[in-house]
Amino acid sequence: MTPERTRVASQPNDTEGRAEVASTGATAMPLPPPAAMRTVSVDVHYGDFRAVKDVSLGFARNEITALIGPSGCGKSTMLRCLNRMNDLIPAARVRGEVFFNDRNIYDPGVDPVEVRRKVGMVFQKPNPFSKSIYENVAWGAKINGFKGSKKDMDDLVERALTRAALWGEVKDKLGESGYSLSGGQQQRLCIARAVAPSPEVLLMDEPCSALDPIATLRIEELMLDLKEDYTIIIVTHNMQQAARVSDMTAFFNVDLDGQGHRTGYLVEFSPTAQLFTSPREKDTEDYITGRFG
Amino acid sequence: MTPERTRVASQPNDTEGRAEVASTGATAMPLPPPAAMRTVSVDVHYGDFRAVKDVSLGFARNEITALIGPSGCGKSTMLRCLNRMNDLIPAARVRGEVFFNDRNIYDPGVDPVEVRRKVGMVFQKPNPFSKSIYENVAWGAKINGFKGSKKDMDDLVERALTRAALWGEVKDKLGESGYSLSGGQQQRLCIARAVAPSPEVLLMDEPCSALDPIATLRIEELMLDLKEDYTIIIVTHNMQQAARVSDMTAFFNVDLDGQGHRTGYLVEFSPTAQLFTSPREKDTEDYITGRFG
Amino acid sequence: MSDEQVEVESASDPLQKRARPGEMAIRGFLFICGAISIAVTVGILWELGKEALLFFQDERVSIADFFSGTVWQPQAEVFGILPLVLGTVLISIIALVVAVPIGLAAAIYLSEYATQRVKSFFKPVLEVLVGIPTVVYGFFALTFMTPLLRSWLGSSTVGFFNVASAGIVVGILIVPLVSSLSEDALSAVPDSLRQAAYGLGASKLEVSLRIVVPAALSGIAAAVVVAMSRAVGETMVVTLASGAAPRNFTLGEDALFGYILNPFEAAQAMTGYIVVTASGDLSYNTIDYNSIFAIGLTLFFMTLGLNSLSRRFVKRFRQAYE
Amino acid sequence: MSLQTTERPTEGLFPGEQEFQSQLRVRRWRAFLFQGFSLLMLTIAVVALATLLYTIINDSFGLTAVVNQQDPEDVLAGLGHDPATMTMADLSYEELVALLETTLSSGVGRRLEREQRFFEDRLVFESDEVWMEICAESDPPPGCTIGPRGSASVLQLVNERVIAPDVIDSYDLVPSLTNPEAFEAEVRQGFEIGRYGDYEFDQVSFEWRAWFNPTFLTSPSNSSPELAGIRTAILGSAWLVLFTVLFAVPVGVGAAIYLVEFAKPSRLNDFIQTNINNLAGVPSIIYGMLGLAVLVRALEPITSGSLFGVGGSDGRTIISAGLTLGLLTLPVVIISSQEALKAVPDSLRHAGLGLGATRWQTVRSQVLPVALPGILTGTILAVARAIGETAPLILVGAAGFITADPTGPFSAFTALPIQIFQWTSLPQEEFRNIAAAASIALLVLLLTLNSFAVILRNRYSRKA
Amino acid sequence: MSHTHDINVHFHGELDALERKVLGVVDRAERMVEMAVRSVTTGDLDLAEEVIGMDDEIDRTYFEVHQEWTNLMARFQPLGSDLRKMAVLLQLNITFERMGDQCVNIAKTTRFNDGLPRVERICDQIREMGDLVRPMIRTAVDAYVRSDVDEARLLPAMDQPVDRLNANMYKETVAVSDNKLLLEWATKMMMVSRALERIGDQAVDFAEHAAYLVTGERADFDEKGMAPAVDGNTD
Amino acid sequence: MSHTHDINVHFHGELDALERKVLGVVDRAERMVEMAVRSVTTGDLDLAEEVIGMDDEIDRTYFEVHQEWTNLMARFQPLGSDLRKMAVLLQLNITFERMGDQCVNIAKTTRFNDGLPRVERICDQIREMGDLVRPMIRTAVDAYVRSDVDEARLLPAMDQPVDRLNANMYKETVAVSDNKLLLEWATKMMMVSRALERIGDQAVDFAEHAAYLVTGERADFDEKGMAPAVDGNTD
Repeated sequence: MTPERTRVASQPNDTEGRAEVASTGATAMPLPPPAAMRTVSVDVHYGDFRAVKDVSLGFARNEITALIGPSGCGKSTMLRCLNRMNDLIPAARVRGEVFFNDRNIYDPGVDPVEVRRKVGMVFQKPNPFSKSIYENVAWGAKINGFKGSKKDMDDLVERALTRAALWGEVKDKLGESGYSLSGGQQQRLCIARAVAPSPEVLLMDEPCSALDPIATLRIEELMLDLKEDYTIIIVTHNMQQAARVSDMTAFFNVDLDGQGHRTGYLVEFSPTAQLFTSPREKDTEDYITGRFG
Repeated sequence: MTPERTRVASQPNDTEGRAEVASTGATAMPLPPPAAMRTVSVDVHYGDFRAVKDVSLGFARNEITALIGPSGCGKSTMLRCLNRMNDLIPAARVRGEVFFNDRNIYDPGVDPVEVRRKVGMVFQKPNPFSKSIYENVAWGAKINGFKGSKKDMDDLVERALTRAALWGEVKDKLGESGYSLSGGQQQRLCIARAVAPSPEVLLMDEPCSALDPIATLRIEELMLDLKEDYTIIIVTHNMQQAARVSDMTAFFNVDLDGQGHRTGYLVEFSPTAQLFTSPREKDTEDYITGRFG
Repeated sequence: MSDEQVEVESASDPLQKRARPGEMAIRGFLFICGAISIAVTVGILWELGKEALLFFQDERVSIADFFSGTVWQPQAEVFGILPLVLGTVLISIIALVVAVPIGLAAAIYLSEYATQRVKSFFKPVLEVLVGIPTVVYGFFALTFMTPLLRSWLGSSTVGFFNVASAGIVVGILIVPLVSSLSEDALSAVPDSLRQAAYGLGASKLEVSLRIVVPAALSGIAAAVVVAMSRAVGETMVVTLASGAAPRNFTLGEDALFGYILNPFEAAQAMTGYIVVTASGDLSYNTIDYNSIFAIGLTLFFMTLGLNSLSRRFVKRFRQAYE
Repeated sequence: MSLQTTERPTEGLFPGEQEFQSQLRVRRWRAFLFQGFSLLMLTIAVVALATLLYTIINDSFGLTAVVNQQDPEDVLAGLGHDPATMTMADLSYEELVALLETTLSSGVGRRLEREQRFFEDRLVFESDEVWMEICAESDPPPGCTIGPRGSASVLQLVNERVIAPDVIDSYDLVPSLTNPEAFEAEVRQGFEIGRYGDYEFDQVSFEWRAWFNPTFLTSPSNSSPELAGIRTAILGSAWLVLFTVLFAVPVGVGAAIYLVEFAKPSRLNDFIQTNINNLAGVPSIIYGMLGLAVLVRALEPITSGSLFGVGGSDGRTIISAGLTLGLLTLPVVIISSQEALKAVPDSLRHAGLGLGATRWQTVRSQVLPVALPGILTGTILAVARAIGETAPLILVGAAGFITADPTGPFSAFTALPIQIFQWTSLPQEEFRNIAAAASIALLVLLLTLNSFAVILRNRYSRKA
Repeated sequence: MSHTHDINVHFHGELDALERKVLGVVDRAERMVEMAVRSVTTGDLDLAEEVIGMDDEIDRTYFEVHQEWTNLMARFQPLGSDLRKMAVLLQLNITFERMGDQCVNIAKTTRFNDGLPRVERICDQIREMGDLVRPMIRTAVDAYVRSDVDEARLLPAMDQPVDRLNANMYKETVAVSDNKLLLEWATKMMMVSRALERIGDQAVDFAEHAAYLVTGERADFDEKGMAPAVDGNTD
Repeated sequence: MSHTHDINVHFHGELDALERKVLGVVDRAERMVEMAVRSVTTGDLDLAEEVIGMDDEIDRTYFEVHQEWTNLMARFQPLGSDLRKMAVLLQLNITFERMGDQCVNIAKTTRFNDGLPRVERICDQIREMGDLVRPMIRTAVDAYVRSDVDEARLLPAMDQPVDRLNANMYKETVAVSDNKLLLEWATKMMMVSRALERIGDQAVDFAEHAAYLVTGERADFDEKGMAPAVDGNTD
């Protein structure tokens, strides 16, 4: 795997020139930062039907990668492959390889619990634990065998909350329930919680879809801050959001077969500005300009 | 009440020049179409606290008026005042006047049932009845004393579904449950249902917030079609949506008092293009440019 | 030293699978807890089946006569279960006639009309009704309902032990069941449907009866069936109020409405027979002892059928809204 | 009246304004009627409850027609006191014991003394030699070791044995208050037709009696309704609940956790789930039969305690009955715990697992604390239901009349509902009264438990 | 999903209307070029006033377009090719407004030259420039409307004779310097030539934008190979 | 909520960076004006080449700005004053790129005039124009940066002497027509004068945009009242 490959969104089924364009793009660009995660020909099946087909993507370290596309295109499914949250859905099976620091996380020897420790996740709706704000942040570290003193834990909690731009708002009420916060604050608490056990990658599944525009902007700003330390992969159905925050954008589309099953596939994986101003693929262009259906 | 007044968003509490600007705007503009509905100094109280204060707005016939603002600003509450849906919340009280064709719908002699027939509503989440598609559309007409034949009802259903740009997609499965449709189709079914009893005004409460971008665009296009026949008032927390579809936009803001109670008030009521390019009020400017908090 | 080794190892493959013995042990314990329920069912089927088999193996009993016989006289060694079934069914039907309209209307009132304050008064009352032990209802049937019926309709028409009194009281007993399950079903109908209907200009009645009730219909049906199953299995009221004599009859000879279906005469129900038989001095391995298991098995399958039916309704209801 | 409206394309198909208004009036009237109907139905349900409580309370208090063996006034007068200024309770301890000494046969007297002595320093009925002898036996009666009776106990004995009231008829609470004369007339009429046997009307005194009273709660059962109490039954019920809870709660909650948190959809797990749903609908009497066949009969060596060298002769013991109720409660506990666990949003589990927690860590730290109030509520309600169960206890052989308090898991037992059932099925009117009084005791107990559960649930649902 | 529906009908309708409005200005500008050249070469003062009057309308349209552009941008926030088209439309709007201004300059020259003698050779040359420039505008608009890169690539070549004629004007002017009046007229006509050359350049610019719209990447015709034949054409 | 936080920090950061980039071009353009005028008035060929070289950089920046503008537009979809600022930035980008081109034209004139005789009076006049024009650019930029409408309104008045000097160039040119070489030089210098006058106009344009940015409404200085003193300045 050369570094160039990490930016290549190749679709073996469709070789008319997409791979060519992609690799041209890669050589024209400066060398990308090393990929923190990458997927190689990932398929996801739900029961008998294929929900996502043949996705190869590279997620560069300290960049934000956005996955966008119409509903049913498998972008969320894809995201959940990256920390084996799909294991929780009994019918879901993942084929292909997902590398985290060059280790395939679907190897039989790999413990999904450990994967999730390294690859944190923030969910669609803010979901704080029904504990105090402090406990919310501390718990992740505790179960991961945090060995420091009470003072160390206090520091860790403060650091995580500061990182999530929430410390100032909650430092005087760490003992209150996480639910006492507003929606946007709750989501930032969830980010602090995800950050506390020091993951390397943060997955975010439509983290702002339950928030109002002001809280949304605040989370977006936070993501841009966080990418200094983390590799962030975000799913959003808000194109504008992807445009605003991400460095790279992957556009997924969906095929309907005769039985009404939807199969998502990767259409284009480009630097965000390029994808939203001059996308390589006609499907992308149609989607972002609303000529679609 | 002169026609000019319908465009005036005056706030008696704040007379430094807003009313002046508004009336200047009104005289500079061509005479607006007659208002289908207007509110005069409407206050809404929930229990002891005031949720919305002193809103005077005019909704011009065959135009789309959007109500926008941060969450808690009372835009939805305001919308529900317009067909007395607030009556269903026991603690809510409405003061001031709401005129529908120059009749105050809060007059003691007016039955809310009657108001709601004339002022239809489409809700945030698609909520088809658990009946067939046909029955969904026909039901509203039936309870409102529809007296045509079966053939007339068929025609009415077809007309309403056509009006909601859904006929082509469902004409072969009118007997199927409304739930068999996709989210976007369900919402169009709800629009067809709202349209069937021939209301004059359509209220839409964040009608696209549960839909994906494609379905959203389709509903927006539909609204633009519908305004030929209806006066449409839409609440949205998506500024872009307000910008895309509406002719006039009312921006609401919210004040917090010491006890954490929120009171919404009208900041600016302007033609949409003006509000989003050169708003009169600094608050509006701050909100639309994300300088807010 | 060893710590260091572990660290080196984990550094080389931080994602390596770890053994978690505590987790496995807990998992095993929890599974056993779940499996106990199977043991209970197996126990019920095995014991009831075994004793019932002994009963049917007795030369004095024939299966065909058991299920078709209209006379139950253990003393005379005549075992036809129909008189007991008749008692059970009569009581259950009367109970449903009482409980369904009251329970359903109460549920509609609570779910659609009642303000929060009214609700906070009525709901605990109904819950108290659920909590009252059936033996107290039995006492109530005997000391209030029967005298009331007798004073209204005359003690010549109404026997001291009678089906009607038992049925009505069983009905009262299952009212809260019907109303709370129906109310659950009605409340589960999303508020958005009501809003939609109001938004179209519907009155409260139209919203309730033409939108909410149809939408909750399968949930309501499930409630009714569950209530019926409860009535069938109800024991104490029946034992105390409807008498200890099976209503033996002969089809064609006995008057259908005057006797066979007469609600004002006594009729022992299946559960009543079991209790009465068991509370006497019961010696094991007699035909009496075995007969209660045969009846119990029949009762088990009757309620099982009803419960399965109700679950099917519930499933349909859930599919519509989840 | 109407809202002005503009022309619409569907004009002809909808009623005109006037027609619409008149239709509206009809619709409004119909809605009003239906609302009235449903409120009426709800009221009927409440009235039913009220009537039930009324019946019970009505039967628990009221006037009684009493015939005393000896009139207390005569007794007082016999002792040289003025009955107008004194009651029996004012008599001294010695006077009371003397009364017993004169009235009781020596056999009964000795038995009472062996149960508990009257005086610390002297014996009343027993001779010192015999007393020494019996106290030296390997199994001495309690009177040898425990202290003397108090005045309350002696007063009660005097009441029972000397005055020996016999309630020959009782009257309900409400007519007792509104029309006490009618009761007297009724009793008089009863004498005319010879309903009360040998008694004379002159002997009858009319007294208020609260059947539900402290003595009733603390006395053991008795074949005479005037003297019967429910102490044995209450203790029996308490023992039963103990075993029910010990069995049903850990197993039920464990099973619920397994099914909700760990079980992946498989044939086995689906079967377990269906099975539990079925068990919840099985009539309680079937559980009684299961208990009878398995616990009482098949496992007799264990449940009778003979395996451990204690207890009685057969398997009709507290532990059999307690476990039977446990089995009966199990599906209810499982299902309500499942509901409580399912009510915990999946997002919490995902959050826990997404942080790299194991399943059990997530369940223990995040899910269970949230579900606990719900689980407790469900469990309390299930246990309350078990307390009221009668039929299965009859099947596993609850004894109707025992006066000895239960001493352990292998004792024979009775329980409150059994007691009510027994008394209800007896013909004498006075047993009705004590059945009602016992019902009050049971209802108060259950109401306490239920309201505890309701409070728990309300606090929980307010937080959520 | 073999073919594509336009869900955003209303936006694309408004975008098209705006485009038509901008292109409408170009049509008018082309006519103005013809009229301005005719007025300055024939000394037709009425025609000149007409041209100057037309510019007011073009300016008004320019502001309208700018306003509508801002509104459309605020309301629909286009992406991809729509956004590129919007950017091009804004640039074109400026460019064509300036074309109109150039025509006004030419027409005003007619006014100042009134009463001065004329050199027919120079007039011919100006007319020739006008005839060369107008097809350039037409071609550039065509290339844009039809999104035809090849057509757009024709423009630099078409511009070469215009530049050559403009450079020639110095000589022609100096050639008549003996006659003060003629010289005054010729220096003015030099400005006319310069204005026409500038219009040609703007058409080339326009073509560049058209190419950008199609390929999504800027192709700068001037810099890549086809160097302008004559200097001084980069105003 | 008495004071306002900027939640959209990153967007406004990028918007500011883009603005700085555009304004940076203006600085360079101002220096180019000075250098170009010095080269053409002193005949300093090296300086002229330097100016011509500087334009490549300006052109590159121009394309970069255009690209970044499109990206910013696509990514942040600004509204209100942000959108107005974006529109102004795009127009300014075009305008200042053209200012650079004007300077190149001036510098190229140095090249063509090499070896020709010079009229010092005309050189003085050109220098005076340059000195007048540069503060205009500075003032306009200032008005824009400080969002100062009053300062922007100074511009039309500042432009008047420039226009007057430019109009005067005809007379100066005709005055030297006896000497063919001087005439050739003077006609070229007429183009320089024209270019400087054009730069002044562009500064006025710029000020207009600045006013627009502040008020949200277009104020067309040329049309409203303050009529230009001299004709022919609308190129």
